[in-house]
Amino acid sequence: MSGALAMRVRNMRLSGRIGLALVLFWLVLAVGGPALAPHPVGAFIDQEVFSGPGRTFWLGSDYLGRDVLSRVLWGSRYTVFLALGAALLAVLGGTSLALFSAIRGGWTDEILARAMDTLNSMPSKIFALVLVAAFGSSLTLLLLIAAFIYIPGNYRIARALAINLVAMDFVQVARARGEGAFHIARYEVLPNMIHPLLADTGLRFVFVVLLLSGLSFLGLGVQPPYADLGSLVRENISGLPMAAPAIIVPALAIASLTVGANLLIDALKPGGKA
Amino acid sequence: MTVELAPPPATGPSDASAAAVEVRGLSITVAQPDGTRRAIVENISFAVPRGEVLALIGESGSGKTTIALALMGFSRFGATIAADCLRVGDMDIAAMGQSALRGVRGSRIAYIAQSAAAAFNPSRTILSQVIEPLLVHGLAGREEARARAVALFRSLALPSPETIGDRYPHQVSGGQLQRLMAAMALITGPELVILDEPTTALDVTTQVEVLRAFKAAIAESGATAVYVSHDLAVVTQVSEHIVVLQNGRMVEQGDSARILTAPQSEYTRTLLAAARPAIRPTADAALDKVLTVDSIHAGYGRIVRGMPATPILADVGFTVRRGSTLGVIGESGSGKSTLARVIAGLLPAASGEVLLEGQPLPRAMAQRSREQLRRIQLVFQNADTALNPAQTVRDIIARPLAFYHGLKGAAAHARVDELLDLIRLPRALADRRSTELSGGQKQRVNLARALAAEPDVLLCDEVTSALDTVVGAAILDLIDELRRELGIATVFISHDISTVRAFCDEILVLYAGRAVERCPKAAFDGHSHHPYTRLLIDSVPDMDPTWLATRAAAAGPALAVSAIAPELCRFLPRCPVAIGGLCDSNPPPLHVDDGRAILCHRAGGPGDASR
Amino acid sequence: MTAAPPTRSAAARLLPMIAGRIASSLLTLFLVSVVIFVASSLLPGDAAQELLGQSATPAQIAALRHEMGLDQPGPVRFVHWLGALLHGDPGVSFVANMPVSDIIANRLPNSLLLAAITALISIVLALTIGIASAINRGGRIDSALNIATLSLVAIPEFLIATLAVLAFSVKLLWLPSISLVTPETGWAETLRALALPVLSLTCVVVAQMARMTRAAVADQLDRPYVEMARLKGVPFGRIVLFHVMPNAIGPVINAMALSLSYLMGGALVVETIFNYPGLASLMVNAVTSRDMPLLQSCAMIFCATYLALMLVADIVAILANPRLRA
Amino acid sequence: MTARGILSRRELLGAGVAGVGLMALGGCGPSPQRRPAAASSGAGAIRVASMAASTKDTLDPAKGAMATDYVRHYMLYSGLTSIDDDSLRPRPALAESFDSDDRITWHFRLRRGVRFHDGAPLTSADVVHSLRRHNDPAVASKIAAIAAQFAEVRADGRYGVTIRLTGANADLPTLLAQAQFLIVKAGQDHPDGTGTGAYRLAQFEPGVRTLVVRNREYWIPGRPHLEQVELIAIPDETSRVNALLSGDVHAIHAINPHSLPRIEASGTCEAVVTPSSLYTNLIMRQDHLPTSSPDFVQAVKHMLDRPLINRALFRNTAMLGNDQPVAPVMPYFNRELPQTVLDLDRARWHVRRGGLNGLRLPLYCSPAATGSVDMASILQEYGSQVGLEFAVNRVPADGYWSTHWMRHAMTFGNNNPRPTADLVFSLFFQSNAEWNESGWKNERFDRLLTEARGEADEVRRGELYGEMQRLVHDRCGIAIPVFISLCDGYDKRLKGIKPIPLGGFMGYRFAEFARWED
Repeated sequence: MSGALAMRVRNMRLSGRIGLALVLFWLVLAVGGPALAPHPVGAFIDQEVFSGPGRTFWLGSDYLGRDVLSRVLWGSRYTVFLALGAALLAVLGGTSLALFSAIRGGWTDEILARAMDTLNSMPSKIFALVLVAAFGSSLTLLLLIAAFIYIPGNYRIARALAINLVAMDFVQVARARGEGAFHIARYEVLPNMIHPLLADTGLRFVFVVLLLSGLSFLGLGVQPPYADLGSLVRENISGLPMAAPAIIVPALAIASLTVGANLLIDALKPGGKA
Repeated sequence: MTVELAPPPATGPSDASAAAVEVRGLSITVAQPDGTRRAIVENISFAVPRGEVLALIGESGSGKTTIALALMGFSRFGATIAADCLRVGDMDIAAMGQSALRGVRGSRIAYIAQSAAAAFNPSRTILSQVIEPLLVHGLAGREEARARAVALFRSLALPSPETIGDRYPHQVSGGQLQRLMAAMALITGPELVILDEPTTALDVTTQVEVLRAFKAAIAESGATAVYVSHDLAVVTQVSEHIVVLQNGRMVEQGDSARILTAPQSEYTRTLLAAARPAIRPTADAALDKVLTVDSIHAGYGRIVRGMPATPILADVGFTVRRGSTLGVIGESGSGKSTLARVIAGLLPAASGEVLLEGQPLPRAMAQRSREQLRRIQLVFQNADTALNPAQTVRDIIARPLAFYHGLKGAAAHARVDELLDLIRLPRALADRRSTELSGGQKQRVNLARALAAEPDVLLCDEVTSALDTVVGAAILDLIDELRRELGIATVFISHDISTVRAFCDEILVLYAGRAVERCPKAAFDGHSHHPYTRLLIDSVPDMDPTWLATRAAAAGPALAVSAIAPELCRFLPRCPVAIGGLCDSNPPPLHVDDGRAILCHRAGGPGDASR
Repeated sequence: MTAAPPTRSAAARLLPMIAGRIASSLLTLFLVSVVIFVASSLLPGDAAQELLGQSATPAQIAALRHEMGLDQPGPVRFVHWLGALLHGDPGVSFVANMPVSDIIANRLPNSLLLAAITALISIVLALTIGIASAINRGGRIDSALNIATLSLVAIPEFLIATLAVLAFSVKLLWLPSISLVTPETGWAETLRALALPVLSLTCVVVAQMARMTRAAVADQLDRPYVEMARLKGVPFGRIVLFHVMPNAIGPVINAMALSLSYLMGGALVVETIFNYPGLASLMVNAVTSRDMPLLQSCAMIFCATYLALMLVADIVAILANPRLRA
Repeated sequence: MTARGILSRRELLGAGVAGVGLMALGGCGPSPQRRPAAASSGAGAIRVASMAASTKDTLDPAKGAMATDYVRHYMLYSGLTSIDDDSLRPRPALAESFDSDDRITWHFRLRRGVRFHDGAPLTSADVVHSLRRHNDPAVASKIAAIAAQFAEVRADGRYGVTIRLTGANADLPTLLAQAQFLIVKAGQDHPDGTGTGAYRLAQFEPGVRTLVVRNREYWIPGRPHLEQVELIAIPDETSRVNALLSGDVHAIHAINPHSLPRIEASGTCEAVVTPSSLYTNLIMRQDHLPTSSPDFVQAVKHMLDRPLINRALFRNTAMLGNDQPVAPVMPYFNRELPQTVLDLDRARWHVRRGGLNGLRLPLYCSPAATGSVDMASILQEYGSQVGLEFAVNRVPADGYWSTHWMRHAMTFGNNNPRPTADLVFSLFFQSNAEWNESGWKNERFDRLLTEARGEADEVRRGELYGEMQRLVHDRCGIAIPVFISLCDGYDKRLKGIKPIPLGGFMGYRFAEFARWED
């Protein structure tokens, strides 16, 4: 397995390898970053605000005089795990429903599609606002809410894929063999959707990162003193005119993380070229 | 295997420079991931005299299409064309730039693609596409172009030539579309026409008409032609010269007649042999009837009193004995595949019964027991789509083992290896994904999966149609051997009457969902047949250059019939020997004798029903 | 073109489809109203409390609740609201004490205008980028555009918007930093006022649309009919425009419709930053003030926009595909 | 309006060209002379951005709840009294004089010749209507609690009004200067903007804009100085500052102190910082454990790093608070009270003595209470050093007041500037007050409060209020780290602005005083 993985990496295009490197970098930071943080995440230690990079504060300080490096290290953990978790959950949920829908067909399909349309038609940020206001914003709830909001989008894509696949001969073969719906969904249909689903996961990942930053725009999101990367950008927005590292660094972090994830996923596509 | 040839062809034109097309030392290479270049076509040389037809023949992967496209200076996937000489008329194709080539394509050199259905743009009208070469090359105005197109449609014997161009590609039949594409190619009066397997996708009965139309149109236009095909018999009808290709190299070339009568290379001989399938001996059929299909009606939509809203099959019945093979033949749309689906239970019959060793099976698959499902296995037509691309060969074959026999782990592993041996695939392929296999290998895996269930009945739906002749012949041999060894009753569905005739113990002819004839192999030759069976037999080209010319144009229908009542003979609108006042008013009677059954008014009388 | 489009059969096929879709849309709208009602009844506090704020006494709250009818059970209120809506009356806003229809009539044109201009620009841009990438598949231009669009997707929109304001308003003084549009504002002034919001929103939606366009066009470019057209000597530009686009338009429009549906409700951040009186901020207002009738109407409008866009996408797909049309 | 639009567009184009030129030369930064002017003439038409607007925006002074409302109402209506400077003393306004012998029954004599915008003369009927309606539940007056002390309001002839209170209150004239008590026309249940104020209403779109034009018959001669004021709200602070810097608006309310350097650096705008009695306070409920423990309260009060809060959150614009609600800018501020300072050892000592070590406690904060989120972070940070673990729970602004505020052991409150010490004490600290935030009960305090309210002698009043401040400081479960100053930003061409500690924008009344000078 690991040998095959190594092979894949070796055969990957340059952009794919860059993507992999970026994703690995952020994953490692997400896991180990907080341990490396030179200062407590909530400590108000700089007399100045929005100071530039220096000896004590490698990446300067934020709008309250906190250490940007430490906050970014913590923020990457929240962003990576929340966004990754929510994206995976959304895809898991959406795809499961889509498979159920496509294999069952008929009324089940119709009703599910309607319900998903209903959810999909609501503006995501406002919907999130309502849900957060109604249920609260603990980490688990944020994760679930973000996942819930992106389930319909994934359902739409997964259902379209699954319906095409269900019509394929090899699914007919499995049906003719007498296989149950679960086997067909899990072993016949799902493996053939993996790549488009991965691409969709990458996209949902970006969406969740943006949703979190959008929520911070509304004053919701990860509980202080912690903040996800998007919230870091948001809370330091007044540092933008002076190009403070406090805003530039998290913005670059988000960009490199999402671009990396998508480059990697693009490179994992079979054929690789398209 | 490959025969080294002296560069100038022995036969063919004496003065190569007078040839309309001259190719010398053509090689086509593609870049490998490691930076080196691999030749997919190597050292090809031939010439075509003006106004004559040269055939490039070979199996898939032989490079025949690649060579043909190179004549237009076109290569797929960034391949590089190199040649000592690549000349069409006065044009040095190899030396031309992209914009010069564009000016030539579609005007002086035209191309007819294998699948007209794919090569026509589905969202534009046919006429707009047919006249496009004239417009883009500035050869005619819209009105004149339209007039030329209509004239061509007429000469290609297309129905309603004035208006057919206003339709969209999906609104005309495959044979018509193929002829429309010929019109698109010929409309600019090109010097060279390249035909790439133009009849392969068609039914035999249609193929004859299209071939005839092509031949006439090309002769009329005076163009030189290169005809790409895998089918020797078809090639024989249209070409003066043949180049035999294998793996990108020339194996043999010469006059058609010479190649057919005195092939020099082993490979050509193999091709010839595969094209004329040997009649296999009838199986020593056991007496027990394994599968009985009794008066099946089936179709789609809501079922009212045993009749579906859209009926496909009507009153079809037969029996198959252990170890014997029933061949089901008919053109596309005749209900062949539906029959297989009904037997497998994928499409529950509206009425009628399927009996397994005398025991009636529930119509719907969902009601059948796992054991019942195991005993009837369906092998799908297209192994490309019937094998899950995400699974390895071992996954695919092991699943029925686990599902029906509860075989897991080492036992399953060993059994998969056995099955691979049985279908003659190297065990090393077991861990490949199906997408990495060749067409023939895929079809073997497809077969192995069915065999893994250890079925009593094997339903083979067009299992060789998508394969090259030689590969298909090997698959047929395999099936034939297996059913003898394992005593499986086989239902073999095909559109190719020569295969069925060679291979099956009994033949069932389907026309528009009805069994019009049932006939044991022993009684096939020298007996009268249903007029439709006769048409099928006559449509298979012989390995005789004169066959197309000598075969009388299919007689038109004897009766002008607009719409027929469902109980009347369904072949009536096409039947050349229909009897007025009888066929168009009474349902056809079933005549049974000598183990044969024919659904026709004429069959009752003496002599051949079809003459 | 000489071909007479089979208009009658197209209409015959489209009309029942449209009718069916409108029927199922009504069902969806009803579901939306139920979801909104349930979700908002889960919210802490109610309109009376929010309106009176921090300094409210229980007696005042009770009085106001009674006045607003909030003292009735939820299902009763829902049925009343629904009944009135079926008679064409979306109710009276709790907090503004104005008919919801008046409030929405003030805001809806703004949202539609912003969405329309953004849609126009981003469609043109997305088609250009998508087609350019598709025909250069695997090339440098493709990679560059790919990374550019990905990066664009990844930047939070408030950052884009703020950057745009800093550059074009504060630094260069070219464009207004807030978009004040009133009915009296002239066209030129309106366009200037909308320039930055449109720019920001375009950045948000164009990337996704361009990527989808690229995928759809690339898929068509691999089809045999494209090779056939090249073998007919058709110039490449003509192939893309006349051969590929009619076939790619279905999936492209579908993807675009999905993206464009974002322009109504998703414009929240842009509306806030540019102080543009649109529907999204109105809806957030309705959420925070627990103004149920207003909230419901906003949700209905967003849902209806979404469904209408999907319907338009499907109709375009059918019209573009003669196989579905006939 | 139209003429102005064209003019400003032309100027803007000019500015654009200049911008290009500067960029091309490698320079940057706008040239101040080229900034878009709002004024079409010397008289001035300006656009002003406040902080929040919503469909709740109202023309009814009684319902006014936000700065935007106050600004709008002060432009349209006038009060019986007004507070015009930082002494916070009430001056006669529509009432040309007022008096009371017992501070229970008050007599007001109205100014004659004052006319509403529709030409109707102001009479006692208008005043009686305006004051009485606060006690009508249907009006949902924001200050119904204060108006509850009106035992009787009656007309005393055409130009006299008598108010009888339920108890003595020396502060009545000050109270009547509040925005909610502005005078509307008699008979109007839903006031429509017809007042006696300095500006007439031209356009009102809730949540979007208010447009007013100069009232040429304003009862104070020579005022106002501006031709037209357009009041909008830009909720997003960054956008608000950008709008000021780009010249799209000419005055903005409620700037984050962190934006002050940008405004000062602009050269074209200036900031006005108004010290006020606005505060965000930490509430420790006395009916919950462990917040009812005096040790807990003392520990927390000594854990507050007030200078840090002032520096980090407010860039040292705030004034340190001393856990009592009377700000240094207010009358009767007790200067004798020792300032509580950060003393972690003492906090630890209290924690240990109260047996509170290792305690974990949720701490609710919300953007609804300015700065509370960051204050909670700071508290959490110090808590970890003294053995208290605060779990910060940030909740949305909407629903905060009704569902969280005072409902948990530890929440944050936010108290707007009040004109009198009596008001803030009786609203938030009296034992039976509706919003007795910490739920403390102190009989002595309650007694002092009643006494001070009716006391006519200023010196004695000062002593009473001083003592009450000490009581709250020592005993109450309220921590007030700082008094937050209000920062506004103005175009430098806007003159005549000075701070009035009741609120930003000169106690929301800048429109009456501001002048435009190019």
